[in-house]
Amino acid sequence: MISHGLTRLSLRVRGKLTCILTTMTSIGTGYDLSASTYSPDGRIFQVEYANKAVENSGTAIGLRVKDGVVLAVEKLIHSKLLVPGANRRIQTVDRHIGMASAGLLADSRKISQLARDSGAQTRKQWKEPLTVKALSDTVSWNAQTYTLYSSVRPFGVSTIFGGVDKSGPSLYIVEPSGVCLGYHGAAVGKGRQLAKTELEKLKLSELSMREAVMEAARIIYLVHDDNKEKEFELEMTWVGVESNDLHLPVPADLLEEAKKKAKDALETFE
Amino acid sequence: MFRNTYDSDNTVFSPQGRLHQVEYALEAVKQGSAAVGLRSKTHAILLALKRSTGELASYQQKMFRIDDHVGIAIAGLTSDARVLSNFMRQQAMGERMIFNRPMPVNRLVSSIADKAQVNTQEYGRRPYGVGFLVIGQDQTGPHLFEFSPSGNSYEYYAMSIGARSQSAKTYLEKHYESFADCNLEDLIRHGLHALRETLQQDKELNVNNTSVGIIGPMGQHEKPISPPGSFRILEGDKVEVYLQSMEKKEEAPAPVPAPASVPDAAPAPGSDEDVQMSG
Amino acid sequence: MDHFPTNWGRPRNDAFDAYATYPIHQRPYNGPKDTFADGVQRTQQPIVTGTSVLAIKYKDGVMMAADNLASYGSLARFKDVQRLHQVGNYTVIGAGGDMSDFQYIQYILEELSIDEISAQDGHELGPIEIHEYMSQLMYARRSKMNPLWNSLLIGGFKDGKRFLSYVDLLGTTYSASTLATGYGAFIAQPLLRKAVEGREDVITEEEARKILEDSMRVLFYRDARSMNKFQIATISSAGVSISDSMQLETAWSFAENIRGYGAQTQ
Amino acid sequence: MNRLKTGEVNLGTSIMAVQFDKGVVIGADSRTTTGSYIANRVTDKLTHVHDRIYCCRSGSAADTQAVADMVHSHLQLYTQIHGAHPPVSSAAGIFQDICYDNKDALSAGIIVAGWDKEVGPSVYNIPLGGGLFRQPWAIGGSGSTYVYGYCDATYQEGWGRDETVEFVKNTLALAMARDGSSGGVIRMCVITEDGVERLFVPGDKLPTFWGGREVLSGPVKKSVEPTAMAIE
Amino acid sequence: MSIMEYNGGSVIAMVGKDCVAIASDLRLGSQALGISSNFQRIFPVTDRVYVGLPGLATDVTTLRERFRYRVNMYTIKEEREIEPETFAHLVSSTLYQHRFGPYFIEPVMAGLSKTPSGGFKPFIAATDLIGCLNFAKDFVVAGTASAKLFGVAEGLWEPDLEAEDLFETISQTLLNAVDRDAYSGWGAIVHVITKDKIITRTLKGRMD
Amino acid sequence: MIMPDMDSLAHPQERRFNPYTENGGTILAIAGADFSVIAGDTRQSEGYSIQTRYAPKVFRLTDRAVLAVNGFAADGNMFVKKVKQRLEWYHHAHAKDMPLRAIARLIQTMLYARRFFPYYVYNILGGIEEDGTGAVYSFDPVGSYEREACRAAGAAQSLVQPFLDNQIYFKNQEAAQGTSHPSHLPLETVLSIVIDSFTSATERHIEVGDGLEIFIALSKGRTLQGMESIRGLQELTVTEDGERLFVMRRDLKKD
Repeated sequence: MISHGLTRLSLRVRGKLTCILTTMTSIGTGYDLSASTYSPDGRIFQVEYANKAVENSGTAIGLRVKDGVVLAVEKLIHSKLLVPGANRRIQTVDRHIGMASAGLLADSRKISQLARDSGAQTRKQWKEPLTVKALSDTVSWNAQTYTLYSSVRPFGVSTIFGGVDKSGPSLYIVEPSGVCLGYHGAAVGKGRQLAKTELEKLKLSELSMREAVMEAARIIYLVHDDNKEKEFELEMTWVGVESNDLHLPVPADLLEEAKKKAKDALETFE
Repeated sequence: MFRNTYDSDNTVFSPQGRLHQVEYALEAVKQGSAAVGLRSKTHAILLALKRSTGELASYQQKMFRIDDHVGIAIAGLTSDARVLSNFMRQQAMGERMIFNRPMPVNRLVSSIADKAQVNTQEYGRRPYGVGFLVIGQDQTGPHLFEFSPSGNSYEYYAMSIGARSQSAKTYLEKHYESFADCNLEDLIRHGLHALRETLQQDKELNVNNTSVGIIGPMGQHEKPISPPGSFRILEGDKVEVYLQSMEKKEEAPAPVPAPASVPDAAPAPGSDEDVQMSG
Repeated sequence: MDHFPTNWGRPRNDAFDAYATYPIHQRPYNGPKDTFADGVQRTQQPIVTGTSVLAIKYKDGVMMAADNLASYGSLARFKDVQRLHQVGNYTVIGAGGDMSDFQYIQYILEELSIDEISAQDGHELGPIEIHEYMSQLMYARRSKMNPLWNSLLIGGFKDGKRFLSYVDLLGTTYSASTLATGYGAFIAQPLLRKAVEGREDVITEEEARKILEDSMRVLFYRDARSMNKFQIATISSAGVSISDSMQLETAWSFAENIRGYGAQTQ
Repeated sequence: MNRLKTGEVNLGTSIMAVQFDKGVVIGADSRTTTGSYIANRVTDKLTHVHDRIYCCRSGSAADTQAVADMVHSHLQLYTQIHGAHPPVSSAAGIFQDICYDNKDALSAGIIVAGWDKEVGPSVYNIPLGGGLFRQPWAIGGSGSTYVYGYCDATYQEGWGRDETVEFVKNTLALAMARDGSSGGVIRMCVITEDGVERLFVPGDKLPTFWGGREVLSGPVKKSVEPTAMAIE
Repeated sequence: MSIMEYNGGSVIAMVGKDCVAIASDLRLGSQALGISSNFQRIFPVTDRVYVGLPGLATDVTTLRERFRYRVNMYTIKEEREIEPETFAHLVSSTLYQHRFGPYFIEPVMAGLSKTPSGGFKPFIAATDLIGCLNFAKDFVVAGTASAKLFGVAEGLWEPDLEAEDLFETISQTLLNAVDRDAYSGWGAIVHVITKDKIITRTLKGRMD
Repeated sequence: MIMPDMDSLAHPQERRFNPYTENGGTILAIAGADFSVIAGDTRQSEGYSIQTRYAPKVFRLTDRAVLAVNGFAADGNMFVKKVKQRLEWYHHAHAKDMPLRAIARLIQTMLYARRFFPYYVYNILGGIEEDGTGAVYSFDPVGSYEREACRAAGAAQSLVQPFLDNQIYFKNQEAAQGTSHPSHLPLETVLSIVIDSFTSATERHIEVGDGLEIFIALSKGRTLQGMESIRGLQELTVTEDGERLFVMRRDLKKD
């Protein structure tokens, strides 16, 4: 079992991903057509390709702070006909746990289904709410199973699970490979590199949830690439003392305030 | 034999992280004739273009009633649509049986989206080859959703799917801000204008090739139905009055951009405006 | 249809019906067998039980009352059991009958609520939906001859509308402006009807509380399985609130000079 | 209510669990009967299901042993999955699940008690039928019906370990004295964060109360003043 | 099976304007088997009082004789004809004497009672098998078709019917009711009692 | 005085679970030449307890079919729900309402499917046939059915049915010389017979009363013919060009 993840661990993983990007030379050799096939140098390309699907998607971040967790996503708007506020990308797993994901949205719905089932199973078997750690473990087990067989493909999503349980605020990422690590600050999707750099600057364990909301908004606005990207919508939820330990959308007024501050910050940044 | 190495199977990611089989399924949707959906504060409507295979053939069915409060318009493989619409009917009736309420529209759409997702991930299946526009009314008002074979569903103010739907979308994007306060007649007129954009140059909308689906209070040209405001499909003569209300096209339509017939091996991600695979 | 003939249950003895000429339903059953199947009786009986629940409609919504006792036969075994249970933001369920079945019902409803919350789409289960769900559940279980041994009152307020209904172990349902389960149906219901019928839109919260308290007092006097410790739930536009346990003043002093059977002179 | 199958061994029993500030005290008599024959006079009815969680069993010996074994297995699994000790509430919940789901087949009345990190000491009662009730003190088994009044009159919140042990011992002795299906010795466990301490009271060292010198058996020494007849 | 259904049969009495009517079917059965289509269970008590005795046939005979005896004794002692009210109490007390081993009969009485002014007032009454009296102002019914008789009578009867109309009403009520009763039927007899005369008519009924 | 159920409350005891109960009430339907009337009272009771004064027993299925159910209320409600869902599927498949005689056969099939654990309900189906005639179908709990001109069922069946025999079928009545009894009665007469039947049943049966709901199905093109302003009448259909359906609500005695 993987212990509580640390930012340092995540850095190592990031380093590995960068390496993949630069050495994707086995394309077309036939070793990359199935999750059940290793390449001669011991890699499973289908999993790495699944990560590509994640990287094409809008950024999602999670902040584990002293009294709660804040999740935020950069929801790219592919059409102005979309109804704002609908089509949510952050989902609720249980009263006290939320998830934000980057990658194939349809796959993430299936992940959320798995997660909710896991919650129901925990309540039935142990008569207690599930912990974020146990949830992430279960989901990672499932995700890993989808990397074993040629009859399925890996999930094309990386998912951030955040919530408050008996061990306090808790934040995990489950990747397409099934890797599952705990974080203080998590980022997946297109802008994760920059987001991580920004997250690392913060003293997360000292922030309040309200402060975290401001920071999360700032980071999402920062990583969004205005030039290359379509419009986006900031979607944000939290769970912790501010929300009575329920996973809820950040109140509209606070969200607006955060957006405004983020935009202001962006101007000073540039 | 195949366009590239990664497109023969739905369980294979391409090196770019794309699922070609799913994208081809989206092409199947574009093979179908167009459907348009839009909504106001009070109504949600669908309009669809029916094709006929010849003089002697009847026109295809483009719309299905799911429940009193939900209807769909389809583009793509009709047989897939029948399977999915039947599933939707079961869901809707189950909800009425167990909770005595009309099923929330978003959940109904999600239920088929989740079903479609499975077909994009497991070997031995193919993704569904049909897209839906779903209109419905529930406790939270009228809604319009798009369902696509990728397993995604989105809520829109207005949307179009099927052949040459891009032209309709262009129209809708131009006018959608005014839809919210439209009465039913104006909403239908906008819908017809949008649908007209998808026609080939020598074709026109007429009572035979146009279907209109409505949810919301009775319009001024309608007769009362029971229960009031439930989903109804207007076809044939009943469409005439709305066709009459259409305004002449202002200008000769700009040559319709040739529909992106088939994607080349690796189009730039996101070039396909129809369906986003990722959020 | 089971398409695997191996699952159809072949006789253990190959000599018997070697050519499968017997109709399937007449062949001997060779599948796994529950040794104690004969001992399993699906038609159990209530063991730890709660008594009446009362509810009325009033001006602002619905009010419900139940005492805190769970009896074990005539033994007053558990004396701080809550028999009013909130479901979602608009509904309260009150239960009489078997308490273990009621706990199971609470568990089922909790799962249902979490499913509903997870959808996060602005749709919430109100009393009408929960009533329908409960009636389907209770009816399904009675149809399996394995009932949930309860009488339930479901009270709620949503979208400006009051709702009050009854569901029991047979799946029987009904709705009225005053309802009572168990003993209350005989003793309290007439009092409630007299106080409430035709005045549903006039009765204030204080008045409603008094009507229920008076009825609970009578039940305490006359129901041997009741207790003078109870809770009241109010469901109105302000939401659900379930009171702390409370006790009622009761009158006994009038009995001091009553002399009953016997030849005593004082 | 006779729910036993013919020939079944019965734990016609007195069992008890009481929580105090630092832990719980559980106790039981030691008599096992088949009909009126005492099949075992030194039974241990306090059953370990986890390091800090015990249960007291009443009802069918076979049923309750099987249930306790299943719960034990579940709790080991919990420890493996979560890398932490299970809360008492989970243990009680598993007992309830089994008792409730099989209520038609089982005759088991079980008290679960123990200590956990989240809530400290707790006592749960799972009577016939499979309901689950948390209580500060719980009694069970056939002997319990004779001592409800004693417990109601005696129990007070805020006791320490020694007072609680004394309470359990006295209650069980009283129950055993009046219930023919209970008797033998008193076994007790004190479960706290630090561990489980076993206590034992032999059958000849039980606390004694009014011994029951029957008025009719000896000569009446003093004439009793006639008192007013009780009014019905 | 109830002992009341052993022989079958039903009786009804109705009040009209200055008249009363009493009617019964004519079937005597042995459970489902029909025995007779001419079984009389209505008997005159005086010139203006009739009694119908639906129930167990053997008790019909016995009770009829008992009532005849007691009415005769009354007449001799009192030197006057028994009034219907008095007769009703006679019936009641006779039956209650056998409270714990009753006759299986539910008598129905109809008659005209004398008023102080010398006129006549319609009177009907019925009792259960242990003599609980029921005085009604409209109609009384008894026997195996009683539920049906109640239903039809409740629909057809109206106040102040003249003798002929009363005859039609009671006949329709009885015939339609016994047609839905397996234990009653096979023809009917109707007596309409007016101050001047008694009209007795025997009606044909379905024979199935 | 013995309180109901006092014995069983005194101590838990072994008793077999009985999955049925009876909830009282009565239903009735009469067919005319070009209309059909289906009625039921609204009291629901168990033993001597009135559970509610308003629990409908008569349900609209389509614009020309109305189903009345009586017996065990939980079974009745479930049965109606299932029939309605079957009709919904028919509508999906055929884009029209199921004809009355087909509904009748459907109900038979559904009832008989539960031959060995029956729905304990008596059904009466009323409405308009495809040929425009009024029709009544009556069912027993396990699906035996026939088309009739009139039928009563439920607690007060034995009170009402012989009355209907007399008033609808003219049983034991002879027509005047040279005339014959009409085979169908006018709507106005039928309605007054229905109301009389229920007031009579209310008078003499404790399980009948509180409220009366009368559904009136009219054949295509037929009007109420002067009965439009009758008290308590309400139209359920929204157009006048098809079959029309009305409901009429009346009070019955509540004692």
